[in-house]
Amino acid sequence: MKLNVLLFGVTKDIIGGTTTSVTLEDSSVLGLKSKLFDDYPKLKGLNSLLIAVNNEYADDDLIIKSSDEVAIIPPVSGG
Amino acid sequence: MKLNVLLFGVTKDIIGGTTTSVTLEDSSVLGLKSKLFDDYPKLKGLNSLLIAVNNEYADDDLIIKSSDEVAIIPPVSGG
Amino acid sequence: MIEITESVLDTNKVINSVMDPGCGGLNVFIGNVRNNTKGKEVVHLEFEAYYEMAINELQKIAEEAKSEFNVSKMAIVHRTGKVEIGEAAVVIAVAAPHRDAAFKACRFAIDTLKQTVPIWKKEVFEDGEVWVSAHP
Amino acid sequence: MIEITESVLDTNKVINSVMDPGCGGLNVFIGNVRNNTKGKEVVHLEFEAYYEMAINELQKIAEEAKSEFNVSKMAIVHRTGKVEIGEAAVVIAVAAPHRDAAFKACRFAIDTLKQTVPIWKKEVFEDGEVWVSAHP
Repeated sequence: MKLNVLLFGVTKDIIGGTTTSVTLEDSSVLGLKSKLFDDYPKLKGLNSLLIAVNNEYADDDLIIKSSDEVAIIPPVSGG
Repeated sequence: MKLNVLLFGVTKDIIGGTTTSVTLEDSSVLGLKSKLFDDYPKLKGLNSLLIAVNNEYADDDLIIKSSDEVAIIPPVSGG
Repeated sequence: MIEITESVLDTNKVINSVMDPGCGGLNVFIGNVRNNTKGKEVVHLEFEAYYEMAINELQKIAEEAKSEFNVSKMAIVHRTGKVEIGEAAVVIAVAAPHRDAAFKACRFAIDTLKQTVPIWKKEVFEDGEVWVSAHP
Repeated sequence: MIEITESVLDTNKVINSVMDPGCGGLNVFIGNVRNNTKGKEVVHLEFEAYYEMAINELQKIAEEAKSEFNVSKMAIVHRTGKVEIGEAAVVIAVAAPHRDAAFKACRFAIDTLKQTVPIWKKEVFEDGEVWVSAHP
């Protein structure tokens, strides 16, 4: 499955751009994270890395559909 | 000693007016309180009754001078 | 800014008085006049202060807050006279480098104010009036 | 009032949005941009939000605050884009019948916001910039 993923904060600098295209064999959230860590090892240096699916934080075992809005959420720092 | 005492809140209603004149034999703060409770028994029904001397809360054993500014402080309820 | 006034309180002015470029956290408490007390409808409130002593006690609160907590600036203004429903009776603003101190100092200030500052509140109802907290 | 905006925050408007004649206690938190972080001079900040999700998460905070504490109204506004020293990045206002709930709900809101809401802060220094909290 080919997925377009939204990027924010420091992940824009690490991956480049405001979105990135990822081709997944394992289309679970965990599969997406593993692929991202493989492709961009610098992501492993972050304090945390969460995935949001359709504007909600997603558990590792959630299966992503190609129609979902998917975003990488690096450590938040609002306020 | 004759003393002029400032009145606030509910003590204005109990004693009447915004000041009252008190003649003291025992010029300690405790002496003043005793005299007030004798003259105006309704004061005993208040949650508390403190005396301020020169804009500071005064202990019972403080001796009042005739030049001091003395006030009766019923339970405060600001805020 | 420590003030007791008969005028309507200007919250913005109080907040601006503690603004400080070194402070990341501001906490503000506004004590408003409620339309009821224990379910009984309130028409308005009247506040009376022993002015000089109340100013003294407010200054003590601000000084103690600054020495107890890591706060930079504190402002306390209290209204006297007739105060209508929904109007502010008291505004406290605290600026601190970090938010924890701002919250704690603001809470300390309003709690202490209610215990020590010689200001008295009279609740006026349709059928009478009562000095708050005077009697058990 | 739940809002994320690039405009300068209007504290008064946020406070007024929670005003309620049944509420005696209002607590307000203002998070301002400090001129330094760990002693290093900050030029300005830049905030970025994942807008739709951030609004969702802010709404969750307001709903949870209302169900956890006895509060009537809560407003949260957060700024995005470039924010100068001394300007507010976030304003939270809470109205409650009694002050204890107002203080607790406001503290809960800012603490939770900092943990869950997808907003990112970049500190800009004279010699570089850094996404706050990204790295250990």
